[in-house]
Amino acid sequence: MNNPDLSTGLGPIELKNPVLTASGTAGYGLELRPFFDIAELGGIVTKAVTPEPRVGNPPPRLWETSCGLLNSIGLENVGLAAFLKDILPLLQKINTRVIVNVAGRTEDEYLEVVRGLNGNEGIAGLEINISCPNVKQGGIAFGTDPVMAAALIKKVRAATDYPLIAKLPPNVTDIVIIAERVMEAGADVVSLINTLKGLAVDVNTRKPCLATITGGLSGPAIKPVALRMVHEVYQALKIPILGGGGIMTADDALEFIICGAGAVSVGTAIFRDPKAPLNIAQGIKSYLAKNNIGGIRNLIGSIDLS
Amino acid sequence: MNNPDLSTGLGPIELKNPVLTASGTAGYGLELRPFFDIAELGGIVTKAVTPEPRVGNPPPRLWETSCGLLNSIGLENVGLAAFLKDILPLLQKINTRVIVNVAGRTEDEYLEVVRGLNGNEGIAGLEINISCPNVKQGGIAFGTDPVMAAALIKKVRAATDYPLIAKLPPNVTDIVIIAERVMEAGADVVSLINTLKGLAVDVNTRKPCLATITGGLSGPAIKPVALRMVHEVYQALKIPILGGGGIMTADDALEFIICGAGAVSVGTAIFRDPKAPLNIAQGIKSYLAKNNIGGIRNLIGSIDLS
Amino acid sequence: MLAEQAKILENRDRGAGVFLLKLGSPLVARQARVGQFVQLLISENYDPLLRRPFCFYNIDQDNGQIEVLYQVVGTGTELLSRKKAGEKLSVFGPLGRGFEIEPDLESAILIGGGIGWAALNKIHHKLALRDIHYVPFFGARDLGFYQAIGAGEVIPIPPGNIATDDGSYGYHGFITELVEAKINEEFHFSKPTIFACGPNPMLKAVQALAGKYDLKAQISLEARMACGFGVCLGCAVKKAHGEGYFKVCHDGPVFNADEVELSKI
Amino acid sequence: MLAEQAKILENRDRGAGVFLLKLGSPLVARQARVGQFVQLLISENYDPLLRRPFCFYNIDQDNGQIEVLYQVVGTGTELLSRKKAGEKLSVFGPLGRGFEIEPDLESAILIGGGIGWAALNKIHHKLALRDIHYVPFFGARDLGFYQAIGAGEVIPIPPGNIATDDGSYGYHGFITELVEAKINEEFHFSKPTIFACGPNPMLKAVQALAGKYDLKAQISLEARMACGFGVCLGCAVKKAHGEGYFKVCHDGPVFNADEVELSKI
Ligand SMILES: Cc1cc2nc3c(=O)[nH]c(=O)nc-3n(C[C@H](O)[C@H](O)[C@H](O)COP(=O)(O)OP(=O)(O)OC[C@H]3O[C@@H](n4cnc5c(N)ncnc54)[C@H](O)[C@@H]3O)c2cc1C
Ligand SMILES: Cc1cc2nc3c(=O)[nH]c(=O)nc-3n(C[C@H](O)[C@H](O)[C@H](O)COP(=O)(O)OP(=O)(O)OC[C@H]3O[C@@H](n4cnc5c(N)ncnc54)[C@H](O)[C@@H]3O)c2cc1C
Ligand SMILES: Cc1cc2nc3c(=O)[nH]c(=O)nc-3n(C[C@H](O)[C@H](O)[C@H](O)COP(=O)(O)O)c2cc1C
Ligand SMILES: Cc1cc2nc3c(=O)[nH]c(=O)nc-3n(C[C@H](O)[C@H](O)[C@H](O)COP(=O)(O)O)c2cc1C
Ligand code: FES
Ligand code: FES
Repeated sequence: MNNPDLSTGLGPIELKNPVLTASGTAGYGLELRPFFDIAELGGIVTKAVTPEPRVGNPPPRLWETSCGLLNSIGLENVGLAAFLKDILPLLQKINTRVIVNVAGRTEDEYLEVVRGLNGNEGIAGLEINISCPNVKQGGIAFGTDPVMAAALIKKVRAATDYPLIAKLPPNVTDIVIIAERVMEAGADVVSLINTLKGLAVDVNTRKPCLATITGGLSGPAIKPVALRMVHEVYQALKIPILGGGGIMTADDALEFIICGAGAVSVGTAIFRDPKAPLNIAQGIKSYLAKNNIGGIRNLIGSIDLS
Repeated sequence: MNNPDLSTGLGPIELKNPVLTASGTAGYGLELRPFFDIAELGGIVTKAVTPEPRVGNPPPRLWETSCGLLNSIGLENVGLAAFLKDILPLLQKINTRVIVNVAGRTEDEYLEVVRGLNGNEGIAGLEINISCPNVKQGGIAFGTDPVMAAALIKKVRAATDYPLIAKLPPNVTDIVIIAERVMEAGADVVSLINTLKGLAVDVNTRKPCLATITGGLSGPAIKPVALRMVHEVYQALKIPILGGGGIMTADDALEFIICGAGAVSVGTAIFRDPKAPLNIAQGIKSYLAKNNIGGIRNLIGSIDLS
Repeated sequence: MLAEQAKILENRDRGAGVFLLKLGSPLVARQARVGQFVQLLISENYDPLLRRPFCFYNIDQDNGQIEVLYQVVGTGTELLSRKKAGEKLSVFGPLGRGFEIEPDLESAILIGGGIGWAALNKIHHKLALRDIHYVPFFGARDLGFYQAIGAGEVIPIPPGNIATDDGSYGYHGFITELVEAKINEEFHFSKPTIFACGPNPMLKAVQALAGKYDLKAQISLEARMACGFGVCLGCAVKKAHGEGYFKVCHDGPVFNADEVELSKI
Repeated sequence: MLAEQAKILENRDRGAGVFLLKLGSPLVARQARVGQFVQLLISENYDPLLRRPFCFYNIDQDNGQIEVLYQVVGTGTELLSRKKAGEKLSVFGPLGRGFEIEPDLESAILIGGGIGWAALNKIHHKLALRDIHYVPFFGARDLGFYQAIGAGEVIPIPPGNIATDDGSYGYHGFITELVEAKINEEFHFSKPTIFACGPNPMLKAVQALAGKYDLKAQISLEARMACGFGVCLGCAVKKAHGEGYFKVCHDGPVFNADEVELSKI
């Protein structure tokens, strides 16, 4: 198979290949241009956008753990107005899918961002971040309670025609129920997983290593948990899934796709190597060619449970 | 401080030092005798004991992940009768605390083990494993539902006078509620955390890497999550906690103690180095001496949140 | 069974991804027996997290040295291959139950497949020097790998007893086919004991052979391991008789062929 | 800003836990400027997971080489110290905003604290050759560390401008105390620009000095970093004026002393 078909889809969103950047790990995507042509990616998921600009959390915001990274950025971003004025026009010129990550402290804040984004060209979908562990109000509360999560998604659904990706929190007892509820409420896709809530302590000062005490754990450490959740949700619901969490290599991405992800998001890997998303896309292509698999769609959810 | 006081306690259980072996990672403790005098440890938590012998899960049972280990042993053990006859007599001769890990498929199975253990010398407490992710029935279901967890602990409490440690599952939305309920139901201590539920896939065969598909993730990868849960439970409830998950060094153990653990359990580290629990106990002593801290009790929950 | 900081004396690239590691590890060497293994701690950090098991390719008790012949297959062996003489390595061992060579052994067949030869090398040397009917066999994927393993280097293996998967050297096909032919030709008067180590499909064929000709066979197994000394219960292999599982690290790695069920490991 | 597989030309132990790493990295060297930094990928596995930031101790554009002077403080630097000449290392850079040496600079003070000298070494060489009133200062914990850093090796620093925490060499006390004395003595007619790099408490003292004597000061900061190129928003340092945070990797690491709030970093 010389030219396997990398194209894939996440519900209504068509993608030229299954590799996206994860929200908050590649800025607005534009920052990767010095390293490669970002039109080579399936898409870009932007840093979270909130109604007003946010300065984010006090430092320290980062702590490295074994094969993992704890972060507590606190949704620092330029705000809706600046996103529309300064950033979206640049993204519109690039031939790749742009998915805007939306966050807020209250339902109204989510809705304000969604309405502000409405009617703009060049937005392939919205990723509704109901799972950020680093914001005091809102954020995680919406995601961990299936009822609240569904209520929010329902309102967002009513407010926009963009395809909706609900980004769920992994810090829950039953990810399947939440996934089911947000799909019933009108989401087209679920995004799994956001960071695991974690903590580290400096034993010399006895202080937490992050100013906000706890933070979100990403990187290879969390991959087994992320894969398990993608697998559980796919087996139970067979819905479109944007999978991610600890993807560093093409093989990692393939694990997610085999478990049922229609596309994958690459985050922390970018910090080791800004070209990681491109290398992963190319690696997936080689795998398909080597194994004589016609296209990525043949692989999605093809786990052999016999 | 030349001779800091390492003695500590977990509710009613007095310990000469805060380092225990984690259940299922040191057999019945006896297996460590070739490497050091296990009377040097705070205690031994045995492999799970079930009413009847169990052969465990089919292989493969192990898979290594980034800084982590997925296992699916399936509570293989010799069963209650053989434990009482062959193993407990040997443990009774050793001058350290023996905590018996108890598991079952049903409430009745737990109670059968607990009753069978009653009245025996040399048992310092029971660790009720309501969190094993590798057993189809029972196990995890008891742990993730606060009501079921409490009901089980209540019955166990009524059936025995041994101090009770409830070992909770980390795969939950709110660990504090479960901890609170099991304490109300009569537990003396909570043990945090058991393994995170995870999955890995072989991209060449597209099969799960474990025969049981999912397994339990242990090792340094999970330490930030474990610390976060110990911290949450301690801050909310100030109850006795046996902390663990990814402890490899004395500093790791100290992080748990500073977050509120009265003692720690060391598991996966033993696979790299059978002497790890001893080295950790000695490292804690050096830390206390170096920092001029009188004893381990001064450190428990001493995290500086200012 | 103990852990010792060994000194790397040599870590030689033998080609085809095979390396020969020589370690100064006097305490382990003193206790080591043929067919047992060691667990090497390859990284001081936690990726890879676990030790990696390797059997004794050679044991030199007089000089306190052990040798490991290994093939680079993944992260751990790749890292190991980059270590240099002079560096230290934590060796944990000797572990498990090795080969049993009975004093009254009359005849023997050795069957090594690929890197599995590592487990047999020392036995090959021992048996070749004994006054018994002894025939070694070796199979590999190709000539290059055969040379890298060096199975017949010190004490030759008859060229007719060598098979390669691609026919680039010796017989073109499975080594067990060659063995069966030889059993039919040569072993009319004695029942040889088989000693075998190699990939699982080969060991299954050995089981079948041993069954068919009613021969004793000792086979050395591999399994994913965590602890290597029987506490994690991870390295399970199904018992052929009765319920339950052996632990490869503790009950093996060498088993009698009829003790274990190799369909799933 | 690019990633390049560099070749380790030398990784020399200078004592006191300090090492000098020389890399063949022509593409990075070509773009590098004083005060910028690189991110080194120390492990091919994921522990440590992130690259580690180091500034340019030396830049040799003609020979396509860069040098990094580093101190072993943890896992990453410990691993780095064990790398040997001939091995490869992924270098990502040059990153950030370096020092600005204005063409009409009249007088300058250099203040290096400990390993922070690494960021200043190249500027020391440049300024010493210019026809301006230029005074370098260096503080370290003790004589051994002073020697390991080699601050005054190629172009000497007056012994009176050196301080150690334990008094084992030069002035016994903080380097900024020496600086203040010199400002009072020597700089009556010109306002020197300060260039400084060192531990946070030292930089705070430099901020205070610069404020008190109304001097321009460029200070090079450190922060925990993940990406090093502005996408993770992790390396925040509070803005002195207005709300919000600069990113040390992108807006710095060199800042004007009055731009940033160092109380928390
Ligand atoms: C008792 C015993 C003795 C052994 N003796 C030798 C020896 O003398 N020489 C030698 O080269 N190898 C030997 N092995 C195999 C060796 O341990 C593995 O090749 C090694 O652990 C792979 O590590 P890695 O990190 O490079 O591979 P990984 O990256 O962990 O895996 C790469 C591939 O190797 C397979 N693999 C990894 N570990 C094992 C294992 N323990 N058993 C079976 N397959 C595995 C994986 O499934 C995967 O396909 C032995 C194994 C055992 C159990
Ligand atoms: C822009 C910049 C330039 C630097 N230039 C140099 C240099 O030229 N020479 C040099 O020796 N060091 C330099 N550093 C510091 C160097 O990056 C750290 O010492 C190194 O990352 C530590 O890695 P480690 O794995 O050994 O330590 P770890 O095990 O990660 O940590 C050990 C200790 O070092 C501290 N530490 C770790 N990383 C940083 C960091 N990025 N900033 C501040 N403290 C840290 C930790 O808090 C901890 O106390 C620079 C840092 C930055 C941000
Ligand atoms: C520094 C950092 C910032 C992040 N910011 C966001 C964010 O703004 N919105 C969001 O939905 N997820 C955010 N995430 C989560 C990532 O998008 C991703 O879900 C998570 O990191 C797991 O993937 P990874 O292991 O590949 O990084 C952030 C992650 C990191 C590490
Ligand atoms: C191989 C293995 C077997 C285990 N068996 C049990 C068990 O029987 N009962 C139990 O409560 N926990 C069991 N555990 C969980 C450990 O006791 C411990 O809670 C967990 O591994 C986290 O600690 P660690 O990271 O130090 O290993 C097992 C863990 C491993 C790795
Ligand atoms: S590897 Fe742990 S029991 Fe065999
Ligand atoms: S390190 Fe990522 S923004 Fe500075």
